[in-house]
Amino acid sequence: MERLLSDHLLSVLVFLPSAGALLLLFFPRSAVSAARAFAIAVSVLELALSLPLWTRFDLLQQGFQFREKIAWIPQLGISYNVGLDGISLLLVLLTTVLTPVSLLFSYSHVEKEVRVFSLTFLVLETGMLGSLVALDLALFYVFWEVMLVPMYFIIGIWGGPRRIYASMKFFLFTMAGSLLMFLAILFMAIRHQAATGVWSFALEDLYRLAFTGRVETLLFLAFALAFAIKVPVFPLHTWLPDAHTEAPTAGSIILAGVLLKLGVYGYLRFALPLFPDAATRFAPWLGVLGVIGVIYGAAVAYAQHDMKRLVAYSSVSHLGLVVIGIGAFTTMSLSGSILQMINHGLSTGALFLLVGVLYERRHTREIDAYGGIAGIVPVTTTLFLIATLSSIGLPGLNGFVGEFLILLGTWTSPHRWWAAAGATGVIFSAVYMLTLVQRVFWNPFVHEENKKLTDIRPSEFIAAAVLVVLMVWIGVRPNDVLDRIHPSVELLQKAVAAKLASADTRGARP
Amino acid sequence: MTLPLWVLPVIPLVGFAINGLLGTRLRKSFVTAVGCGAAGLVTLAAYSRLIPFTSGDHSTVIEPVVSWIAVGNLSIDLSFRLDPLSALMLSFVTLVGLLIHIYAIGYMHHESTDAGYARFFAYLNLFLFAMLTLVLAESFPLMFVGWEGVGLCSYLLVGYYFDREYAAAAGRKAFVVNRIGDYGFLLGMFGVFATFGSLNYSEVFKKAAEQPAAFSPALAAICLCLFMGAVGKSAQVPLYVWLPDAMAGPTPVSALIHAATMVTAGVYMVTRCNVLFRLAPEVMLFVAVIGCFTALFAGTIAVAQNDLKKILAYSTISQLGYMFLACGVGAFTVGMFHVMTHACFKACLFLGAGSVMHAMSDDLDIRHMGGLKAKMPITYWTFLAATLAISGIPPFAGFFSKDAILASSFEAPGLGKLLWFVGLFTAGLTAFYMFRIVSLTFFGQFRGTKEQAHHVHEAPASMTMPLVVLGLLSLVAGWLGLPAVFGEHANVIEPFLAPIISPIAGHDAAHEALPHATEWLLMAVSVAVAASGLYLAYQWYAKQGGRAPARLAASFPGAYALVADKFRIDELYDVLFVRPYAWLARTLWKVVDVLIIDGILNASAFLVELVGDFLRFLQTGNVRNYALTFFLGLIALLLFVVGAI
Amino acid sequence: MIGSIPLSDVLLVSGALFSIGIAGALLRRNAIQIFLSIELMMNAANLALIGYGAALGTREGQIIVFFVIAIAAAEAAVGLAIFVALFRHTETIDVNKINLLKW
Amino acid sequence: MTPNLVQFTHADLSAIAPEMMLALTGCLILLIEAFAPGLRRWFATLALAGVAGSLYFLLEAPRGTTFGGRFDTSSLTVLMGLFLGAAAVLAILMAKPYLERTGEEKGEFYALLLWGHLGVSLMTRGLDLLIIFIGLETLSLSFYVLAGFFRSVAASSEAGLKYFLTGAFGSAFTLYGVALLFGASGGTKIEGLARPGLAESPAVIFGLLLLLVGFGFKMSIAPFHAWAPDVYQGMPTPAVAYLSVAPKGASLIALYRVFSAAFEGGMPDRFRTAIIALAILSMTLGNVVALAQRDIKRLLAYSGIAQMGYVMISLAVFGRDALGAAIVFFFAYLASNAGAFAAVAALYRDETKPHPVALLAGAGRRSPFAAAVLALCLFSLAGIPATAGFIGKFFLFKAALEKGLYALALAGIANSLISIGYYLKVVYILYMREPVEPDAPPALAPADRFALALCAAAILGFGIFPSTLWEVARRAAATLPFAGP
Amino acid sequence: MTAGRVIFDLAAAAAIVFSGLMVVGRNPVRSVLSLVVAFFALAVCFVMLLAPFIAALQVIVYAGAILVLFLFVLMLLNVGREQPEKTGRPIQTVLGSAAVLVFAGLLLGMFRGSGARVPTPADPVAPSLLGDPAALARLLYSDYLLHFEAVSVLLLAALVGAFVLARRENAS
Repeated sequence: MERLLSDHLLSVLVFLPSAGALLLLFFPRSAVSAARAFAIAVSVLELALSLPLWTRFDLLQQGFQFREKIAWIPQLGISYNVGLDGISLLLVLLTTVLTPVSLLFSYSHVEKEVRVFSLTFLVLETGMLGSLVALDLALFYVFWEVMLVPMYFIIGIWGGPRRIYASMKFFLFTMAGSLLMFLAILFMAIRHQAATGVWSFALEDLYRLAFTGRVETLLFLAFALAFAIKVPVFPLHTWLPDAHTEAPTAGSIILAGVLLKLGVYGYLRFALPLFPDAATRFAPWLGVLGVIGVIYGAAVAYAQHDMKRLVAYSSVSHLGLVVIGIGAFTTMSLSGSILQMINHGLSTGALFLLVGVLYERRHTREIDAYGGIAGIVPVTTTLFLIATLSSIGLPGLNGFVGEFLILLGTWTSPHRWWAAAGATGVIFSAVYMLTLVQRVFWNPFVHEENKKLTDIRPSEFIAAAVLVVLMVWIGVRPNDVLDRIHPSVELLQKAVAAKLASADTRGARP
Repeated sequence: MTLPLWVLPVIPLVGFAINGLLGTRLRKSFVTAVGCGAAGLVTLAAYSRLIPFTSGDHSTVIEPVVSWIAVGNLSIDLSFRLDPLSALMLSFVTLVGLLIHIYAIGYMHHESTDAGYARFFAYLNLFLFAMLTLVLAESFPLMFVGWEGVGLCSYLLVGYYFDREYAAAAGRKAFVVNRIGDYGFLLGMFGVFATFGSLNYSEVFKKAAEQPAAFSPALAAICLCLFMGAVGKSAQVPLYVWLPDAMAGPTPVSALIHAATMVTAGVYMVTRCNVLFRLAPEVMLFVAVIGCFTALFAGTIAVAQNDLKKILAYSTISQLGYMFLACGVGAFTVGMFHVMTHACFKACLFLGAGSVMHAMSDDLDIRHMGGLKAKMPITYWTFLAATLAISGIPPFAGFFSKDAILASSFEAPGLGKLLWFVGLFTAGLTAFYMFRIVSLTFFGQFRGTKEQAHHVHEAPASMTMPLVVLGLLSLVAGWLGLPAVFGEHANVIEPFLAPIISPIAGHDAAHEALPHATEWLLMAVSVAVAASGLYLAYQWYAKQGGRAPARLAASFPGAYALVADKFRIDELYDVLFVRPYAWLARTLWKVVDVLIIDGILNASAFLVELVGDFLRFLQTGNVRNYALTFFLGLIALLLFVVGAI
Repeated sequence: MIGSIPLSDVLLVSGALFSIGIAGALLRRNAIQIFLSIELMMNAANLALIGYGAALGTREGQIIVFFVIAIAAAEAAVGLAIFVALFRHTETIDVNKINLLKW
Repeated sequence: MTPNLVQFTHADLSAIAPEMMLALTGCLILLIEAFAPGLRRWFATLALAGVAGSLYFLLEAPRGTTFGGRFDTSSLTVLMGLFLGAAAVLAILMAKPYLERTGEEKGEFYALLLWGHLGVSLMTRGLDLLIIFIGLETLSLSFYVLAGFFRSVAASSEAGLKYFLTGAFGSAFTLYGVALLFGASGGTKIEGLARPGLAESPAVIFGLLLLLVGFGFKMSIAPFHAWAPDVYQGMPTPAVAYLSVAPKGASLIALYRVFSAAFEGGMPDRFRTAIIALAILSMTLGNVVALAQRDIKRLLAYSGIAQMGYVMISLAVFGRDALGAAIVFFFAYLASNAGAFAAVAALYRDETKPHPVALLAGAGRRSPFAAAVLALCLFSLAGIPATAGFIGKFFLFKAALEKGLYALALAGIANSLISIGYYLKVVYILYMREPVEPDAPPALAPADRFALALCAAAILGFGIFPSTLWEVARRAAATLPFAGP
Repeated sequence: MTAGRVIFDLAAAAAIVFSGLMVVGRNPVRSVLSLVVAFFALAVCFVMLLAPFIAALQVIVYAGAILVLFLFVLMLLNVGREQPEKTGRPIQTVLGSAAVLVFAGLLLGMFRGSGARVPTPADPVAPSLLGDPAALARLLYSDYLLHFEAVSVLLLAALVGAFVLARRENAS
């Protein structure tokens, strides 16, 4: 047991939820609360088990840690190859935090097919964690796609009125991107075999491959498209508002909190280091799309009259900023982007959660159905306000640090104007978020039916409070997080620079 | 043993935490104790540092606490700085803050529920925390923490009556407009970092001062950006529009945040960065012009308003304009001096207004008041003192600071004389509209309803005590900065603040002081202008009951309406920005998202389905057709493969 | 050359018969006639097999034809049984009218 | 000179024992049907035993060719035998409760299924075009009858007619192809085609194309697919489950055998292009039309057409790894497609009526196990990772890319995306639409449950641990001669 | 021009003509009868091609048994003349005919070209012995034993199948 936890911690983390899901299969259908409690217990256990990752993570070691490698399809050199660096560490922890939060929130709100819901959620967690720790491209792809199915069900079964359209759109959009990536992965492995005579899908082996200009461009685009859809980057974002809006609250939390991050993560982990040359050439596009995302997302968010849709578009805007930071590719902007992913997960997760609190009571997400309810639900209001402030980057909370690093880092890159344009998000985010707060919580109390609203319940409160505490913590002590990000970012930059340099000396550029 | 500086912001933060987290369950008295206790404690703590500091050599103290953000070559520490500038700010922020906390006990007592009361004090404490952070910060980002923090508190407190739509909207407006300024501030910070490689004041200013030539090209843009932040925070044209609306908040808030402290943060920041600004003379000129124009513009508007707090708000904007004028002409210390005096008299005015409002059952229309002098003597006398101070009547505080500003502009090269003249005119306006308030409020007959008349009474002690203190300060605060004509060492504040204007290599700071005669003359002129403004207002409003101005307004209806409508700037912004943005947002959503992107996607999905639906009917059910397709397929294959042989 | 008959002539006849069979299968509407045409196609193949066998000097061609005839007989039995079974439902074996299953 | 009249060695006997086992079991069932109809409920068991016995004999049979080089027992045939046997087992398992429900539990069904299975088995094992043709005809005749097995149902009879007419039409072409190849090579043995230069002969090309078309018909590759939807719809579901899987695999093996003999020097470009065109047409047509289907069995038929398009990728690449990939794909397809049909058989109450997809609404709650397996099968057919279907496509696309057939791979990818549209539509109806039929479906029979569980286990098992299957398939594929890898 | 050649040509011509009649005729009975004639003609061709045994089979099994079965079923079902197509949908006819012409062109072109070439046999059977039934039988039970057994299953399946489909329901 101890060996299992010390040497195979990642595997335990990845597969524990699935094991839990498997056990849930044997719960009788009527054992609703048992299933709920069990799922929460599993996710909390998962969280507890993931904490050693944070403490045992070696800050001085730049590469991957907690490695495990077992042959899987040996004929093709595909292996179960997992590891963790600073970038994935944080996202893994974000996942293990947000999953119990979502389940906890759902405790009192999901009534339909509770067992299946819990089961799907746990499978989803496996998918997310797996994609985050996979260091083998085939393995990554498997986990990456496995995530889709549970999320499809979560949106489709427990979602809102337009859930069918939304779930289908979500699935098709994501699939469209990842299928091309699938071909690209295969192609690279084949190239590796042709070059070395050995089959391998291992990331570290494929890093060493060099492609000529056009091939690299195509491969890069295949990868980038998959990730851009997931992020989502304008104009590939339209699945997101639908999916976020129609998903049940817990689904929205996970979607916004983790799934979107996987796009950025994938880009950092795969697209960028594998094809640094193409990535460098396309970085301007990335930056421009990021800028468009920031401004466009904010503008469209302002036009929404559905709370969840508004928050969803705010994600487009926020993720746009993250994309800018990656496009700029400075140490600061990269670190900021990674941090901002976590921040966005926390703040948007909290926003969705709190919108969910209202939705579950009033069964409408229309902003105009509310108004002036701050006096009725003061605690919810306060939490929502804090999440809002985190989202709009108020210093002292987490959002600011990320934004500041991204923008400052971008400013110091050659693309100064991205920062200038991206920083307008500071204004626009305040516009739409505060308008939302005003129209929902403030303003005169008009709708009598809101009198019956009850304030946040303990289970919901705990879920939200966890997020708020983390927001404050990161806002006050960002270095705790940044120290873990920083070495990995530097390593990434070094690797990219080295590959670019070798490509230059070889004259591989067309 | 001296108290570390970081303790200062932490004290109110603790107060905030207690009241904020537990406030709803605490009794009002406990909330009061925590809220005011924190304010008192922080004032004590601040003076425990200030007194040794002012009596010592007042050299800059920097106290780093802990690293906050460290990535790559960026390293931001949580470190605090005590130098004359922050000391000055500290002195009145804590003091005025304390007074207003005390005032709020009385003011807020029946204004709100228990929960609201706790919330109010929690926010006030949070504000103190943010303001102290802003003032004591040693780096731009940390200052930004405070900067945004005070903005947040302003937002929260303006929207304190959240169930009133205008209050909620005003809070949002305040925040958003501030954010526009903050955008500039952020870019300015980025520029600073890109240029100097650091965001710490000491490093940045040292580098700038030592190698001005190396950095000055970038500085114009940087300073412009930073100034944009200041414009937002200190409500200058064109970003002043939030401040009048912000009067929707409780009056103590208006006094503390929107008059005495927060709004002066912009001036503080510009002064703080004086090294940078001085290296960008064009921006300095811009600052001066903006300040001067704002002073005049807001003063003009104030003349035609009837809402007591609104007038005071425009007056605040106008006074802030003076401060920027001072900064713009290079008289940073003078600007800061005015910040300080203004804090005293404007806080006093607002609190007086609050007292009146209290008595008038929240009616703020000065046309409904009148003759309150008798019923509210303390309020009257303190209000009068502050009015005289703001009008620039010697020996009240405002006279010295304002006169110093005018003098500085007068001696400034270039546009200096013009700026002086406009400033002078504005001073007259100020005196006029301020005494218009006094006349309409305290003199003459009561014009309100019977109930109001019955209700009018002097405020409780907790409210009058701060009034008295501030009224006194309005009188004496200016004596710290007597003009040079009163003697070589009459001016205490100038030499105290002098170290913050650090010398720049290659720039000689010394300039010829004005001849005493000129100075006397200028003083006389400004006093005369102020006095005539006072007199006119007294005559028109107190003596003649407002007939003359009404006639005047009637003879220029268009102009009057324009001024009374605040030049319809809000409406202009609405047409120029707010509506187009809303339209754009809707259009982007409905057209780009729904119509174009989703349209293309849904259409292609639909097209595929359509093709499927069409092809479906090729499956006719007639087996002959099946045989035929089979055979045609075979023929195609044959033609392709065999035909080629 | 089989005796005096050139193989190509045999094959041409076979090809012609095969094509005629296809034409019948495609153009007739009566299931039985369609099936007759298919039988003709098989016979065309038989002719080709016989011709090839003779030309190759092997009996294998005939053996194949032997099997094909057996298969054709079996097919005929099943096919006609199917027609009968269907006729009980539809009262017709005009394939134009048999289109319950479509789209 | 005079050969012994009957040359029947022990090796021959062992080699053909599996087929004999099937034939005899069929006969036994018929005898019981005739003389002891009371024992009907044991038919399925008996049939299963027959299949099991045949598999046993197949595994035990000595490797090598028999019957004078006309019959093959190699790792390829054994692997395909397992594949076919599994299909038969699944069909029999689902047939029992199905026939009981419909009151058509007759011995003939099992007998014909077993004999059809025998025919398919001959197709995979024959090294002689005539054997393959006879196998094909045995299969066809049995399934013509099975298609029209519900004589009381017009649709079933119509399916029988359509299958028969198109099938006979197709067979005639196959036969003509056999004749041409016989003439050109001088014999019926496939190895006879492996003469240098023979593949350039127009008659051989003609014959090969006719075979391609004939077997393509059995595989329901567009444009030779038109029979499939109608027949699947009218045919008893268990028979469809078999027909939609086993003969397709056997046809591919037969094609591979013929091509690998004929194209020793590699497949001619024109030929390859033609196959690519077929592959793309099949995928696209199948998927696009499947989107418009309202009947689950027709939908699965079109899905099958599309899936065979993917299989054609293997033929276009034409190599050892490609064949291995196709075999892996077929195993995956077996589990997913047969599983889907098993679930369909279990989820619909009235077998004699059409099977509109809409009737599945709410099945996720009414009949969770069958619905879950159906969903899993559909995800596998869609090629979602961690299912067998993904592994199948993985190897196929890998083969295509290795060969440099990028356009084909891209077409495959685009089609996968389209296919998700209709697979998900079914899943959506299963789980997310309110039921139209409030009453509960028949309880899941143990045999159905077992069949479904088998399929699910296979889908996940192959999906998660594919390496053994891949290794075996690759070794099996190596028994055919190929010019390249 | 030998006698054999003449007979073959005449028989072939007859086969083609009667096949054509079979296809053209609307009356199914007449079609069957035309085909019987065509099959007889083919049998003659088989004889000319040195396959007398197969010719006999052709006459007995095909023309005799199978086509009579057809006739029998025709009578049973009482199928009348095919009615001319009511709806003017000539697409099947037009496309079908055109396709057949193309196909015939390709096939016959191939046969006229190099398609009729066969490999030189290693040890060809003497033409006179080609049709020897005893030799055929021996071949059938040696090299083609497997086929023979397979076909037996096929026939069994067909038998059972025909029985399953065509028998009357005993109960209803």
